[in-house]
Amino acid sequence: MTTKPLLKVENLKKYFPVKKGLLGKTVGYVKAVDDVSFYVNEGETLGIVGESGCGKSTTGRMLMRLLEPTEGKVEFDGKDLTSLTSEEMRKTRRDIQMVFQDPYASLNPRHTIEKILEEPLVVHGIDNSKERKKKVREFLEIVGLSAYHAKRYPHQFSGGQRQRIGIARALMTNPKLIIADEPVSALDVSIQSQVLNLMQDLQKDFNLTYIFIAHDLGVVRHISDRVGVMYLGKMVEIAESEQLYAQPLHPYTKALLSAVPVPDPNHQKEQILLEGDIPNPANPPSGCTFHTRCPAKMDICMKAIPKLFEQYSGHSVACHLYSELSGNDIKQMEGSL
Amino acid sequence: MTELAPKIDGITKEKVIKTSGPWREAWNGFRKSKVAVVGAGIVLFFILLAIFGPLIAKEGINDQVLGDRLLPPSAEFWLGTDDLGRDILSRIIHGARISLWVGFFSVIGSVVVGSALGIIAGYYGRWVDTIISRVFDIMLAFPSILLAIAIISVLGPNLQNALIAIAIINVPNFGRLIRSKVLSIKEDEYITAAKGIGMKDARILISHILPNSMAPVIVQGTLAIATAILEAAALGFLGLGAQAPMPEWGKMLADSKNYLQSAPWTMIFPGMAIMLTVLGFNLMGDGLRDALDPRMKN
Amino acid sequence: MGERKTVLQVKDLQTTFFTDSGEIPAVDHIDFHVKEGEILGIVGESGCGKSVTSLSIMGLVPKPPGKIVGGEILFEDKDLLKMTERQMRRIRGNDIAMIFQEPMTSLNPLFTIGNQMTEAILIHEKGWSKKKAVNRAVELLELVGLPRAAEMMRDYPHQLSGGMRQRVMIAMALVCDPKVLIADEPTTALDVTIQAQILKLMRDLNTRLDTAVLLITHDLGVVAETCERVIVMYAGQIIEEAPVKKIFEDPQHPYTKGLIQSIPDMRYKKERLYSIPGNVPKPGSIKQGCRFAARCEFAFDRCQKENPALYETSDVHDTRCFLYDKEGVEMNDNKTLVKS
Amino acid sequence: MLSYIGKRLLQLIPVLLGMTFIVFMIIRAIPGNPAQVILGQQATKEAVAALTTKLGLDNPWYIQYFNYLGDIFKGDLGESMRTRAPVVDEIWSYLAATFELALFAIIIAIVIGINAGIISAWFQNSWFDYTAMILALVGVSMPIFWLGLMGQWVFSLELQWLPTTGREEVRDPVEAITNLYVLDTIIQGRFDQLGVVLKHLVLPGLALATIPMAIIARMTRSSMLEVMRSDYIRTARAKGQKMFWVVYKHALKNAIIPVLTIIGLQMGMLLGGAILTETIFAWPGIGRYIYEAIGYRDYPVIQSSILIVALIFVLINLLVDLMYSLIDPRIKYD
Amino acid sequence: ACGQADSKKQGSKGEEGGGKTDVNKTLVFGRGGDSTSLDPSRTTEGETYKVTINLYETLLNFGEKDTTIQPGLAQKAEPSADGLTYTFTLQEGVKFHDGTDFNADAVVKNFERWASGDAEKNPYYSSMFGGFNDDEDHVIESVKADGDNTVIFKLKRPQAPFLKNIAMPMFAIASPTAFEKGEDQFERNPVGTGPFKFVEWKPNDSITIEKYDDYWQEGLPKLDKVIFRSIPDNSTRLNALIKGDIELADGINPSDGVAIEGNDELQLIERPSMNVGYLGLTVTRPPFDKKEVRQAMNYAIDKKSIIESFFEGRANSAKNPMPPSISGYNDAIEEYEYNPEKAKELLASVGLADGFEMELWAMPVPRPYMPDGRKVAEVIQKNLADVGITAKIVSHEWATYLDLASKGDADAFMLGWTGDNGDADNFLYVLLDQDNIGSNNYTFYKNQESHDLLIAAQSEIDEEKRNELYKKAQEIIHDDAPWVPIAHSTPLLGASKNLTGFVPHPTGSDLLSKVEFKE
Ligand SMILES: Nc1ncnc2c1ncn2[C@@H]1O[C@H](COP(=O)(O)OP(=O)(O)OP(=O)(O)O)[C@@H](O)[C@H]1O
Ligand SMILES: Nc1ncnc2c1ncn2[C@@H]1O[C@H](COP(=O)(O)OP(=O)(O)OP(=O)(O)O)[C@@H](O)[C@H]1O
Ligand SMILES: [Mg+2]
Ligand SMILES: [Mg+2]
Repeated sequence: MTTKPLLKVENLKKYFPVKKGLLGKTVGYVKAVDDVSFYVNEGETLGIVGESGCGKSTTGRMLMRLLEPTEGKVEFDGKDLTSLTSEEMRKTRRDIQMVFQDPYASLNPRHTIEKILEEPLVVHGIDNSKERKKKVREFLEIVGLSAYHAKRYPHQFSGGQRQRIGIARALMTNPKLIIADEPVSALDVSIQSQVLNLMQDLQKDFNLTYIFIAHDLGVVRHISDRVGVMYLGKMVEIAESEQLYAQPLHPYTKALLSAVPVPDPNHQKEQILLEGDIPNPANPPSGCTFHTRCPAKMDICMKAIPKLFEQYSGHSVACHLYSELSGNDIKQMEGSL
Repeated sequence: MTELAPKIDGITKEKVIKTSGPWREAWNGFRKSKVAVVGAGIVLFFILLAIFGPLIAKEGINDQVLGDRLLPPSAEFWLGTDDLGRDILSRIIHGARISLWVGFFSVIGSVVVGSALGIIAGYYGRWVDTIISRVFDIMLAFPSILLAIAIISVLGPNLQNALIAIAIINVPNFGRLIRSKVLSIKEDEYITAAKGIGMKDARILISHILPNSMAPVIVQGTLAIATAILEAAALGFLGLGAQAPMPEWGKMLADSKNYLQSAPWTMIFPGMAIMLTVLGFNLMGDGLRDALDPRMKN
Repeated sequence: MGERKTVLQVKDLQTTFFTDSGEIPAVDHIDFHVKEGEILGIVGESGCGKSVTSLSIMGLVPKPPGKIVGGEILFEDKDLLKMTERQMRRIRGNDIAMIFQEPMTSLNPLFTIGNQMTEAILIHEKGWSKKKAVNRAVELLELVGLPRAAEMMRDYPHQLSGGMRQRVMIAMALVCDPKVLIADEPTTALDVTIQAQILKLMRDLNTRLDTAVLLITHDLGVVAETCERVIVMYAGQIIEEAPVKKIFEDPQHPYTKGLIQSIPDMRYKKERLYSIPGNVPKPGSIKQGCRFAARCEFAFDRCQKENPALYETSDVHDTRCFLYDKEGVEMNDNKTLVKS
Repeated sequence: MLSYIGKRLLQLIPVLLGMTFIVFMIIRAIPGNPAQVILGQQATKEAVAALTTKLGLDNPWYIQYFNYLGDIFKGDLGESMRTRAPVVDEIWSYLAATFELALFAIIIAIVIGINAGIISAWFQNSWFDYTAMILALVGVSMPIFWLGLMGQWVFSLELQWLPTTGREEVRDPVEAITNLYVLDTIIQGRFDQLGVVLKHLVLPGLALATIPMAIIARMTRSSMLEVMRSDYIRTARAKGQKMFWVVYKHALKNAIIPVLTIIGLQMGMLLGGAILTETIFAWPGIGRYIYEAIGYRDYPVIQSSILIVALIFVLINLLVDLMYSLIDPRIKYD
Repeated sequence: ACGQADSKKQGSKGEEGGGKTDVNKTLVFGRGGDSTSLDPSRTTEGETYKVTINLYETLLNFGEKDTTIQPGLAQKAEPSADGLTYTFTLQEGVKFHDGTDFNADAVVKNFERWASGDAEKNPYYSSMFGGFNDDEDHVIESVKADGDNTVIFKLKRPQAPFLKNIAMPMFAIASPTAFEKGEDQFERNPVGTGPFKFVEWKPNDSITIEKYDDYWQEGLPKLDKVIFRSIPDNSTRLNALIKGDIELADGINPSDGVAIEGNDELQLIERPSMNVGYLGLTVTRPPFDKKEVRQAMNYAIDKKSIIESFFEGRANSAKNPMPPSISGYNDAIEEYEYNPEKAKELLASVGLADGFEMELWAMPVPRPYMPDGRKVAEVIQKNLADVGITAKIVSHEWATYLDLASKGDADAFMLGWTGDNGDADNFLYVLLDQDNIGSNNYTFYKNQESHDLLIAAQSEIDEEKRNELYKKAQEIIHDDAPWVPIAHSTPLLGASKNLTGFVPHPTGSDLLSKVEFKE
């Protein structure tokens, strides 16, 4: 595995205007993504977790400029994507592909699988018709379907099969980066594991880089090399996955991990129950957005927005508990949480 | 790489289902609905009547035998004769052609124009949308029959102009329908997916948005044919549609309303013909809606 | 645990949907029981008939196309299936209450929380004054841990978050101290941190009120943390039943085994996940043999031809698999088996 | 809320302006000189020429248009070229007549249509459902002028139950106060007359009600079916609520919104489009008034009345939109 | 089956009155349209006069059933020998409905009002009297009062139909106090001297008038109240009559005549004909520029079956442009008979043996002279086809129809005319003289000879000589055949059986003062 960053995101923001009144004046913003920075190395998988509405999908879409970022920079393979013209961006999409959460909604119900899979090739002018058809069949086999499936329509497949088609479509143009937005959330457990295995196999075979968005912490852990945790539009913690799960720093991460039900009746855990609900992103709390639910809230949390900074090598966190403290202090504090 | 497939699962073993597209499914659904089949049957009957009827019907539907005026239904004249001594049955048969013609073509006109405007408005949005939508609003705020009357007054009363007027007044209905459909499809994930693979707008429009917005248009179109036939009849009744001696049903009603007392059959049968045809299209439209509307499926 | 009374017993229940594309036996000869104060979990993948089972108990199967074609549902020894709609109404919400998967859509958006709560109370408490009902409603909302309950009575559902709505649903279900509470995937639509809150609430209520809970879920983690006993369903049938520890320590049915193994565990990293091949079948799509045979790595000839019965492998453990058919004869089913 | 209404009213301005322009252009494109029409067949050339000048019809169209617009902004709807009566004076009685009829029709349509729709949805696939829906389909398939004539034939002539035409017993006329005769007779306590007025409303009212009734019934049914499948209905039933209340309380309130839209549109339609019914039943309404004005090329009447009808149409639809927010707390206009 | 006689509002009255002893004193008269105005001088439209003739009176009246001149508000009118001065002696003791006196002064004020008007205000005045005050062609030089009861008219030149004009209902004398209050309010609050006075007008619905108690003619009117109802559709109006909702209906379809005759409760009333329905041939449009073609059209059309079918026989076949009831009618003229062979011959003689194609314009609206234009057009179309002419039926909306036809856009068009004052001039000159091309001469027919005759007739006061001139003109017109005269119809009315004293007037404006209901 190389360590060269394939994708670098700096201070990415997306504010959706909230319009009101007589002339549709903008009276505020939903800060769906607020100042997020991270990078993805070539060949690795970056997992992004967080509860619903925290801005995971918005981040994913901005990377491909399916949504225009309000601010920030996305550097892919040395190119600044945010400065490309829309035509140049369109061409670049050959190298970045996406897999969606709802495999059914993301397939045009009136097109055959063949047409759906062929489309990326046609759009980018790759191969002639005959070769394209051949390639479609080849990729169907690769994702575990059969060539004879080519003539069928999406509704004739099961959820897992549809997701395979979605994955095959993303692979068609031989991309470098695949952004998978909750690709297994809609699937049953037994099917979920099939798709996860497939994705891992493909990563090896095609030397793919993944950004894997999910809310299931188990899944993320399983597939990711590094994991970022988002809360209300912000990245609150990011680290190597082993590190993050073994030693979470941010109180939110800790609570999140403790909330996940473990399929083992003998497993004993101390549960940190968070109180209350996720605040409305249109009206986020001041300072640290987590302070309303944080069990370790301090005065400063209500005033200052904590910066994401590297606590250990490769382990960054945005929390006032850590900014001025050393690694040892943290160990001590753990008990109090 | 090739050995991946067997490694994953045994899906390949599964039996081959007969390929069937969404249209075919819709057709199957349609066939299953009794109502729709009855409707389609009625429509088909009138279509056949329009095509072959004139071959069967008595010749010379315009031949006046003033001696045979206003005869009640009899063995010779099954549905009686009108005030010019013409066989009502034959005229109704010939009239099917006119009503269907007006119905089909006015709707095709509205669909083509309405869809074009609706798609442009829905896809490009902004000021184009504002202008087109406002024009639709204006047209919809008119009492439509009055608008049709005004248009015919400008163009002159005849069948063709009635057809044009009906087509015009129905444009905003289709325009709005398509616009809203486009707006919702635009947000569908497969459109995002298409953008994600780098597809151009024009292609997205043609290959994704257009076909997917057609189902409601077909349903609405079928129902609009029904309405158009009624509108044509109303215009014919006002003397603003088909002209003599065309056996247009609405005109036949207008011609015979003076005889409601003395010869009710002149009024009853053309009215029934209109009702049946329109009913046929309505039934069929209903059936199509059920067959094409995904919400009706599980 | 001591001897507890069985409050609800389902015997040989069959619920079938008669659709245009054929009959779907969504619930296919199901037997189980729930005891007083117990939390019974039903797990299974999507479409296996969990919801239909619960709706059958409530008498709310949408008909047409659905119909309960056979079996008995005994509540305190009375067969619910023989009751009139009128009698059934008295049971619903009173003795057996239910909460649903989607807290977002399960409350009527056009009525206030207060209105819906008091309605639920007044349906069963005929003589009560409006005021008394309101007080009771506030009390219940407080019971499920909702702050500022009195004000919330005036709120509409859309003004509440998902977690709060689910609490309201639970409060509404508790209106008449039901003997059985059916919770159909009550947390699936919620975030993990909220799910943890709700599950804790359910456990607390169960201990405090001694209500039997039928918890339906597809998340084995939830089962492990919440239930005492588990039923695993597959394609309309129960394929395994055991106390929760047994299921995780000693899963017997190949499907249950596979399922447990295919879950990525948060505690450690598995190199590669186990995966059950193939797809979840729709009920009714497999006419012959074991429903799981096509995906089963242990399947043998007999599995293709006969549908196994539920074999009792221990006092508390049943499995629908020929691997546990020790004598080669079926034990629970009355049908005679064809020799293999 | 108020600002929403303000916004909607502001949005009306371009629509109504566009409307005036379109009406203006269309009617001027209709061949035929109003002066000639007004003076009639017997008039001399000179008289026609003089009248043309008098009416300002020899000005360029844009001057005429701006004059017209100017008048409208001054609140002057002009006067009829034919009767010389100011349109404002005349139009009220026509509007009231039509409004009364339309309201009567829509009330029948709502009461019968909604209930038929509800019962059909409740007992889906029952014989009631089938009968009601077939009837509804037949209802929308009938030319209403035909239905009206048939109704007149059967109920007035053959059975002698109902009067043939008009709004009142002319021998004992209603003293018009509001011009809504039902209201007027009640105000005056003339309940004998009220009965007569209602009798006059029945036939044209039913003829007009048929189509909206059918449409409302169908809409209610499909909307109800959708609502009945929803989770909160299941919740209501799970509480042990009686089916009647589940349907009429929980389901109806949710199902009514799309039906309201339809009612608004139909009401608008009835206000302007009932020309044939008004003619057949000699109802002195606005549809016939405009239709006749088109015949006479009575420009000011056509322009102003269509403008007013359109205004009412959009206002009704605004009202419907506002009613949504009364019914549905999730809809907030601000 | 009709209402109870009770003119005062009290108690309840359904439409099925008990009416044992009371005789109905209220007449409901159903008609096709509403009046445009209740000031007869401001309009040219018949529906207005139907009402105003009962509200106002003219100086002279037409006869009960014809257009002979009878005394009215003037006991007599004496012309001078040169026909330039007329002296009118007025009735005494007449009062307007507002209580003011009718006298010479009032007459003068009325004429002043009209003469100082303009084409918009008083359209008919200028057509009948040649213009307004300042116009050169204005016939009336002055109108002066001579004492209370005498009015003297001075003319610029003799006008033969002068007295007939004076008798037209549009020149009815109104109360000066009323119209001086303002023209616009007067139109809706008419005040005359007539047998009835105005009560209420509900636009497009009904106009109610009631008995004027101080009416100067003893014993009249007999009814207490008359209500004119507009019921636009002919068949519904008949329905209303049959149902008893109205007691008198005009505009009865000829086809319904039999039904009324067969109904025990109803009577059918025929209005004497003073009209002509015709097919005009635009002489400027080939091939109708050829006399032979026009004559051939006359031979080709089977008037008899048209009349039988669409007038139900209630019309006379027309051979002249004016009805026989009008003096000056030339009965000697020999009608073109129905003779398709002859028509073909004539066509062949001008090289049209194979026929030709033409547009046949059909009237879109029913008129008294042509109850169903489109139907008649269909028959004509068929007749023409029999002689090889292919006619396409064209219809326009009425206003457009008149407009386009007057511009000469039609090959052949159906039209008709109802006389205003029963004078030959009102037919021949108005409809077929070159002076009226562009207005009522829609055929663009032009013949110097007939023009000279018609102009001469206008100022000829001697009735005999005048009639001679008109008879000659009719001969010329017959030969030139710019029209196919079709019929002089007798418009039909229906009434309940017990209605008496109703005498339909050929002009279409019926005085109702003698109408009453028998027990
Ligand atoms: N087009 C939009 N306009 C306004 N707000 C939006 C829009 N799209 C997303 N948002 C808001 O931005 C926030 C982040 O949304 P996003 O879809 O990125 O969340 P997510 O983390 O993907 O959630 P989920 O797990 O539910 O998919 C949400 O509060 C959402 O309401
Ligand atoms: N209204 C219906 N019409 C037809 N078939 C139905 C209907 N409702 C349920 N079914 C069928 O019954 C089967 C069982 O459905 P059920 O809702 O009980 O599944 P479930 O186990 O609750 O799944 P999920 O986890 O998705 O909620 C499904 O396969 C479905 O095909
Ligand atoms: Mg998302
Ligand atoms: Mg379920």
